[in-house]
Amino acid sequence: MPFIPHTEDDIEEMLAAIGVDNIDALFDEIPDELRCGELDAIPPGMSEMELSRLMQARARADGQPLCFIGAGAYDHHIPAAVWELTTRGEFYTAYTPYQAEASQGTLQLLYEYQSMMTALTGMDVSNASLYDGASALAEAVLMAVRANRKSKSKRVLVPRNLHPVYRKVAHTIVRNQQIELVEVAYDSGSGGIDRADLDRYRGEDYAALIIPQPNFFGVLEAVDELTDWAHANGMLAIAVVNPLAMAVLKPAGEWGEQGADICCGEGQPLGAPLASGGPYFGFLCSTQKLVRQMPGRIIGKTVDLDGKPGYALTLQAREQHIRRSKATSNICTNQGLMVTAATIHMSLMGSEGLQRVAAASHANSDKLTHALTSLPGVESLFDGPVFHERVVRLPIAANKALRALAAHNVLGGFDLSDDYPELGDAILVCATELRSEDDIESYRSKLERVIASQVETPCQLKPDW
Amino acid sequence: MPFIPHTEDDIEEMLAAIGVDNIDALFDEIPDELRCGELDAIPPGMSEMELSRLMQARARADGQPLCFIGAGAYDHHIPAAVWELTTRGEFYTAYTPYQAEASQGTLQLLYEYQSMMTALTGMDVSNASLYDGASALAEAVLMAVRANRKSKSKRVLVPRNLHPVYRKVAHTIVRNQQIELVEVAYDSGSGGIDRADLDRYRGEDYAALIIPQPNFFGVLEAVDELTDWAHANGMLAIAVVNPLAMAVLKPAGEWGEQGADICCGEGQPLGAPLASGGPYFGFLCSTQKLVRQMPGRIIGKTVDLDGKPGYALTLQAREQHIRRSKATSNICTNQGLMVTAATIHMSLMGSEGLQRVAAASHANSDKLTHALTSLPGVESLFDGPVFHERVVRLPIAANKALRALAAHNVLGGFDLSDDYPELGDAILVCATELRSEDDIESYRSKLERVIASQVETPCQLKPDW
Amino acid sequence: MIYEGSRKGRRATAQAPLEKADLSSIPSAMLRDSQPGLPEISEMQAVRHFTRLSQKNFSIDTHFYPLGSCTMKYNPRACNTLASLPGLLARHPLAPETHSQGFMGCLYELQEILKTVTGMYAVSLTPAAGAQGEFAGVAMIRAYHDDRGDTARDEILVPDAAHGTNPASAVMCGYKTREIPTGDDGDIDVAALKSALGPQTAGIMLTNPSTVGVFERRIKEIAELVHDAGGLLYYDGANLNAILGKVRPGDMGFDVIHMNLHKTFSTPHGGGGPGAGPVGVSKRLEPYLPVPMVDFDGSDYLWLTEHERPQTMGRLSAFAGNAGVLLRAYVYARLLGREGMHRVAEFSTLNANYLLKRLMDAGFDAAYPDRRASHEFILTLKRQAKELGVNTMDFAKRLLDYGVHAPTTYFPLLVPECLLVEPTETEAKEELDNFVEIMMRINQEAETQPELVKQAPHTMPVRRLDDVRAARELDLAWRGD
Amino acid sequence: MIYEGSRKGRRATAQAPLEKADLSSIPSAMLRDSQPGLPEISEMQAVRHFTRLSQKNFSIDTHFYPLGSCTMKYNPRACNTLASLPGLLARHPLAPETHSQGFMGCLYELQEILKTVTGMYAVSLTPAAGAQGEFAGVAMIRAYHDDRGDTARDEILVPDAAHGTNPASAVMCGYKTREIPTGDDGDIDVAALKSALGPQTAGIMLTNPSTVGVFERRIKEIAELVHDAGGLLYYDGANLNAILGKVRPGDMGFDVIHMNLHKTFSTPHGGGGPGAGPVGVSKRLEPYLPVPMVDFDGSDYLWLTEHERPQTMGRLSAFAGNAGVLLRAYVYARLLGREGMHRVAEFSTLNANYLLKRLMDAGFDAAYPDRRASHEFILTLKRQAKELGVNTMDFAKRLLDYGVHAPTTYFPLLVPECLLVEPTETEAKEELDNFVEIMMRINQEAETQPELVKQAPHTMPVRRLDDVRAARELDLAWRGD
Ligand SMILES: Cc1ncc(COP(=O)(O)O)c(C=O)c1O
Ligand SMILES: Cc1ncc(COP(=O)(O)O)c(C=O)c1O
Repeated sequence: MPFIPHTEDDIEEMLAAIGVDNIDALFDEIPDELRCGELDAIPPGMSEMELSRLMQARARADGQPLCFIGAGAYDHHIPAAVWELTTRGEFYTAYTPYQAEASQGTLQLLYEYQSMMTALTGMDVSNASLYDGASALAEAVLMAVRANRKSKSKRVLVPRNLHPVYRKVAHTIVRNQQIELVEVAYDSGSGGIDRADLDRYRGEDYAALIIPQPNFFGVLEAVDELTDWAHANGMLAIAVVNPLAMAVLKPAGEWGEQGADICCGEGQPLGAPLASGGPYFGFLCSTQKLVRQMPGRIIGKTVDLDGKPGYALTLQAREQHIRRSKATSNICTNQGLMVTAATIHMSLMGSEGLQRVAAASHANSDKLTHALTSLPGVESLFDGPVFHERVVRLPIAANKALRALAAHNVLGGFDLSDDYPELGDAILVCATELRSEDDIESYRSKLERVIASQVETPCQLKPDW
Repeated sequence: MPFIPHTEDDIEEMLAAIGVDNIDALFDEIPDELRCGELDAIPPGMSEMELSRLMQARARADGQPLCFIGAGAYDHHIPAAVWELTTRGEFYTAYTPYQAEASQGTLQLLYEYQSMMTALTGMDVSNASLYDGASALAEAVLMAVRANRKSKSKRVLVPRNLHPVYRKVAHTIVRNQQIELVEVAYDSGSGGIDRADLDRYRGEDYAALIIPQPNFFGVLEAVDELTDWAHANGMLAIAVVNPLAMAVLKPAGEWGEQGADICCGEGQPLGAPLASGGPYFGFLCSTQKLVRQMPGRIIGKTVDLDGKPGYALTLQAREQHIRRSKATSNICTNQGLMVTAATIHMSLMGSEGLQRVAAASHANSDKLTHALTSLPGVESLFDGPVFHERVVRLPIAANKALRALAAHNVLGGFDLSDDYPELGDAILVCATELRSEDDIESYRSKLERVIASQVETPCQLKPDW
Repeated sequence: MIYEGSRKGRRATAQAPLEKADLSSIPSAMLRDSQPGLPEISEMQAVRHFTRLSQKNFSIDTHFYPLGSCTMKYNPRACNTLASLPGLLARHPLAPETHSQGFMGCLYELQEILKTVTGMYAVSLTPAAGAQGEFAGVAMIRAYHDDRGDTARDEILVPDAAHGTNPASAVMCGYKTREIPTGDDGDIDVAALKSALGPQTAGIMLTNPSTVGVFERRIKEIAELVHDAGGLLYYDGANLNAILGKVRPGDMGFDVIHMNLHKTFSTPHGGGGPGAGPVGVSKRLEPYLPVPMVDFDGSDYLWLTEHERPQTMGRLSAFAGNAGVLLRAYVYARLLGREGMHRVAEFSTLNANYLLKRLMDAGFDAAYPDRRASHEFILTLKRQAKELGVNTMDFAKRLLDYGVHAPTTYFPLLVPECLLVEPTETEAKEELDNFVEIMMRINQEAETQPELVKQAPHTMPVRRLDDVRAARELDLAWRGD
Repeated sequence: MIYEGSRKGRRATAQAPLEKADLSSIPSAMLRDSQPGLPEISEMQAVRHFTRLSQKNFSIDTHFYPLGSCTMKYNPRACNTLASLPGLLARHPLAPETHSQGFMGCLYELQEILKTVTGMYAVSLTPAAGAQGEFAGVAMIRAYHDDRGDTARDEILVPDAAHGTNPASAVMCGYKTREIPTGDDGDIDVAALKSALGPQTAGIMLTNPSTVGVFERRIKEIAELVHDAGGLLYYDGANLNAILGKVRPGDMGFDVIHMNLHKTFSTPHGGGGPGAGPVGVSKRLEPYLPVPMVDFDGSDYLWLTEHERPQTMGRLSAFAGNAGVLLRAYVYARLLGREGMHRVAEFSTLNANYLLKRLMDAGFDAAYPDRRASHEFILTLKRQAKELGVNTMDFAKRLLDYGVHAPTTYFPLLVPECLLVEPTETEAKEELDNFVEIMMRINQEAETQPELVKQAPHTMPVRRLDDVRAARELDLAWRGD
């Protein structure tokens, strides 16, 4: 019996102690007609050995294509130490630190995480994680609506150049509370938020403006002006940032005159493997003023009976297990282990290391853009400055091009034509620090062939292959 | 500077404290003419990220062929827990437990290892490991020569069906002490030790007889009679066993009337990955009587000042750090981490589990033999009972056949023709519990093709491919 | 504190590119003008720091951890290893289906397994934890009513014993909540339920076995009452461990359920997560399941998204939820197989009932002494609190000194001075016997030297912490010494 | 004890085949008639047991570990990870060269790197640890003399400060050993050496810097003397960390050298091993190197065995030595690169000299106060032992209470009450300063409350252990309660 330690003797003694004849008798309060039979549709148990074989085959089946997709999940180097430490049983198999004295390891680590995230984003306070970047944005919206004392509005301005799935998730999560996400257009030249469109909402009652940095196109927003604009119009400024970008870009806490009020995003670039999209973690930081509106766990430093420093869950009165229907959020289990990894990752990277990773990723994406746009008909779309990701337009159908590249084991980017049909055959490409010059050249040359074989005018074919 | 924590400030303060101007001054006792220049032949440092890429490429280059080679290293399932626990920093980065009070983890584990190995082999005592199976045999020979009070001989009988490399290693290690290894023939019918040849040494002065179980051909020896024969002739009996085989076979401590005196072997089947041949570990067990002649570390249970049980290195007077030139061996660093893995492995397997692994490997090798000998011209060579490995003879040149199979990503076995030219085109094959029916069929069908394409008489070709 | 080892200029050099690439294509006004303020330490310092920190935790791998409602059972190491195969870790979430068949096959089979064990019609794996599953479930209830134009239903019923996430999730879906009392026997007060039901009722959220550790015997009747009132039934799957293979929420009449894979399917709790909270639904709610889901057309696995499922309640995360957690659950489910599922419920129930019996024999008071325990049970220490002045928190802290993680304390709130004890099926009898002995010893200490217990713990890295100060003098991030 | 959790019939079921295959093809007389007597425990019990056990160890990852002569420096985690890539772990040692080019390339490059840093002509990687390297080296010296018919040489010289493995290895090669005294300045007594040399001299085994932590300044002269006498020079590479990139054994005149990759190249010590002890030789010893070795013909890597190298001293293990350790060393060497090699010696020497200076300033006695420390140094506590009755062992045990692993004690034997302290280059200045403070505190304790120190340790899982009883009432294996 896998994972069950009971011997025959144990079972007998235990049943005797309870005073029943067999284990089934322990289920005698369940009405007979409800009892289920065998679970025939479930295959019989396997040994770890058999399952290793199966999972290896599954992993092999998916190959390991060369990846130039970013679009919210980025392939960065993760120091070997990160996951060797993170999966230590004491981290891996503990739970939420309800018993603080027996959980100082997790608690101190979370406090250190909060310290690092606030240092990185320039914000005052951080919670101990939310599910992922998209749901963190939804929580940020709810928080802003609760927190904005100046506004009674349940409307929030969301730029169209924010990650399309983030917009969908936020909508899914906030809509039942009658919160409305109102779309702001982007400038077709720069790719940044369209200031003219934004100005349509000047003076109106909105709870918040969401400001992505970079936005989904990789384009950098004029965050200072946008933040000031929000504040000038009685709105809170919600920053949605790539935390790796924060290593080199102006931190959200320093945007404009007063800084962003809330800063959230996807923590994945800080030590989480791509891993099919999760587990990652959402982070959420804010100004000190808003801390009591924060969702999720928060760890505070305090002292013990002897005055010795220690760490504990704090401000629990915000949370569902105390406040129930009046809680700031329903979140309970969060993404603790990913935060553990991120904390170790940031410690190993340090300020300088994280900046180098950001810079290398940025430089590689620049190289990639140059390589791709050297091909006839491939053009870079926006002229605003970018961070480590960029939109390029192809001279052939984007979906066909990507499919053809995938057949050559290159994942060429994210197809924008579904979400942004107005951009034509545009794709979003990214090359992190892990992509070498050879990788980039491999992509370029394969795309060259793909284009050549799909473009109708044969004169564009290069002769040498 | 990888792995060096010194800041510029640190360096300055430290130099000032020492009273020198620069680090180089610390090397001023080294004669100038000896100082070396740049190490230009060594490539510049790489980041972990770059090196990951390099090592992945190296690993990929070797492929992952389907392996039917045993010959002293066996591909068994290793529970995931084994190496996750073994590589915990506290095990991985500690050293020999010289400070017992700060090393009770390692010490208790080694005591548990000794307990398990003696239980498995039926011997009284075990040391805490030697380098590998072959060098353990050499140490066993040295030990036997020292320990055999009845004999002044420096000669030891070694059967030719013992692993050829074990014989070479033992020879290399013992020869300078004028110890002679005298070869005993094997029976060409059964594959076991040739009793008639052995009887040539009856009544002569030899220090020991080495008895492999199973022998290199996988054939099981008549260990009871051989042990008794050794004792009757004033020799010690040195068992060389596969520890996995001990889970199902009669343990060395029970061989014959008195049991083997020394039992050694390769610990690899107990949780060490194939990993190109190492690190593995040698084990060495003996009767209580011989314990003071043992080489290597031994852990004893004792009590502390409060009478609480604890563990410590013991009988250190045998060892080089105390006894120096009079030590039982020069071994210092042993294979501690592999023993850690083996101890966890045996704990997870338990008696029943280890027996199942042995039985499954044996049954698979039987299936493999049947599959292969179903091919025309392929025959099983010896008629003695075997454990999980077997010699088969091919109708074509063994080295060519194996090369052709390897080209199809099957490692078909160990070519015996170098070491045992008298056997013709014989190979030693093994299928552990990890090889599936499909794997075996894959081997069979590939061998079928290889044979067909190399055998000259076309009539042996099967028509259906 | 990690920052205490930080020194300007120190680095784990091997971990970043050896040179700093050019950033000049970004306008300098957009760049930060200070370093980001992460700790500057060597690789060894980091390893040593976090290794030592880890040793300051209780965990399943080191301690008995009978934390009620949380199902702290053994997390097979293979689940981690096999979900972490290099190919699986490297897969980008937006990789095309052609490069995802292995991964999607695991998800699809997991969906099927979960359907079978819960008796639900369809399953979506995407919620990231139980509470997100609850949100998704209640949102589906809402979508269902809305689609029928039945928009006056604005209330979700929750038992007073319910977990805090239940009312909080209902509120996130725009509902009001109303509490239903628990009867003295631990079952829901059906009379109260009846009087609470009405045209305003959108649904009810239940766990069964409930958070008081007993099986709700009148569940069929309750289901009928709620359905008759036009409401739907939500099943909080936190306690699924108790009934795996014995009785199925679908058969009890539930319309929607979430599972906590980090509980029942033994994915690690990770010091607070990640979890996974798949939702299963009856046929009428099937169109509303959150996307993405995985389908199988007989030869290939396919993603189902908004395109194929226009009525979906939507998406809950940027990609497909906590994929790595789902893979771990899949491995676990395959290791157990169909027989293993039954055994989970059998032995977790055996352990709970045995432990309860032994504790009652030892003089402790069960909250529901006449009921069978499910996989967990409640003790009430109100006698000890009253007579000896030693309360549940004191017992909990003293348990730590004896090397046992405390059971859940003060939840559910309706039982005074309660300890919710869930031993799980993976603990051996000796461990349970040891727990009984420790509890007896603490009880004795409470009688003879109450201060010892009230001052506990004494052997942890810190003594009892000042929670009030933590909340009053907020120190939430290191700001230099 | 693991057996205490053992119960008949308990199992970690997932870990073995689900059924027991037939063994009837083996005659029953050859089968065992009892179970092998391994512990019968659940998977969780095993995980919990060994996790807890691990926590009872000091290690580099948890503690400062200045164990002299052992080079306990940081073991980069990447070395383990990259040497454990699935493809590398799965490779059978007898896989053909066609399926081994990746692996063999690593070994070949490691050979080249080691040649460069040692200045030797050729390197074989196969010895499993330092002592096996010593054996191989001395056996090559013997083979050399034998091949020249110079068979009267039956003596190996070793300094009195030499590590125990040196004389033990010489004896394993059939030599007698003769000790050479160390002078008061820490260098070898060259006069004594001269008078010991003669036609019976096969060679001398030295470390440089020596085990007393100083650089042997007259090494060139010594080399000439030994060579002139017809002997060869063996270099014990245990202290190579001190001179990496600064001075090379080959340039000093050594004929043969072993390296301890688990020291200088930072492969883990693993609680006692495995190590790796490659040997390097001058040109005249090249034919005798142990096999297998790796060669490169410009396009492929090839194994060199007895066939290609008929004069080889032979094989030392069944396959190619501790391959996985070699891979770790290779990764480490590539991470460091050529600049990193220099820095190892520089910073390990800086740390040692700084620590020595600070300890001397604090009043401790250096064994060789007038010498530069190499990467390690010796304190002698004979004053404390005489005046306070608190000896080196007491200091060592008390250090454990302060969270520092003790330095090497009572080695080398010639310095009374000695502590051999090797901080290594990976420790930060703070850690060294902390050590000084602790040593001062212990010294103070020794003066004011000597019993506290003599009874130490007080905070470990056990107090001081009864070694005499351990040796007298031998209990070497569990035999049931
Ligand atoms: C009864 C009950 N319901 C719901 C939840 C919430 O689940 P999660 O923590 O996964 O969000 C929990 C978790 O503790 C629980 O015990
Ligand atoms: C000076 C010296 N020589 C030789 C050795 C032996 O090396 P190993 O333990 O690797 O066999 C050691 C190891 O402790 C040593 O310190």
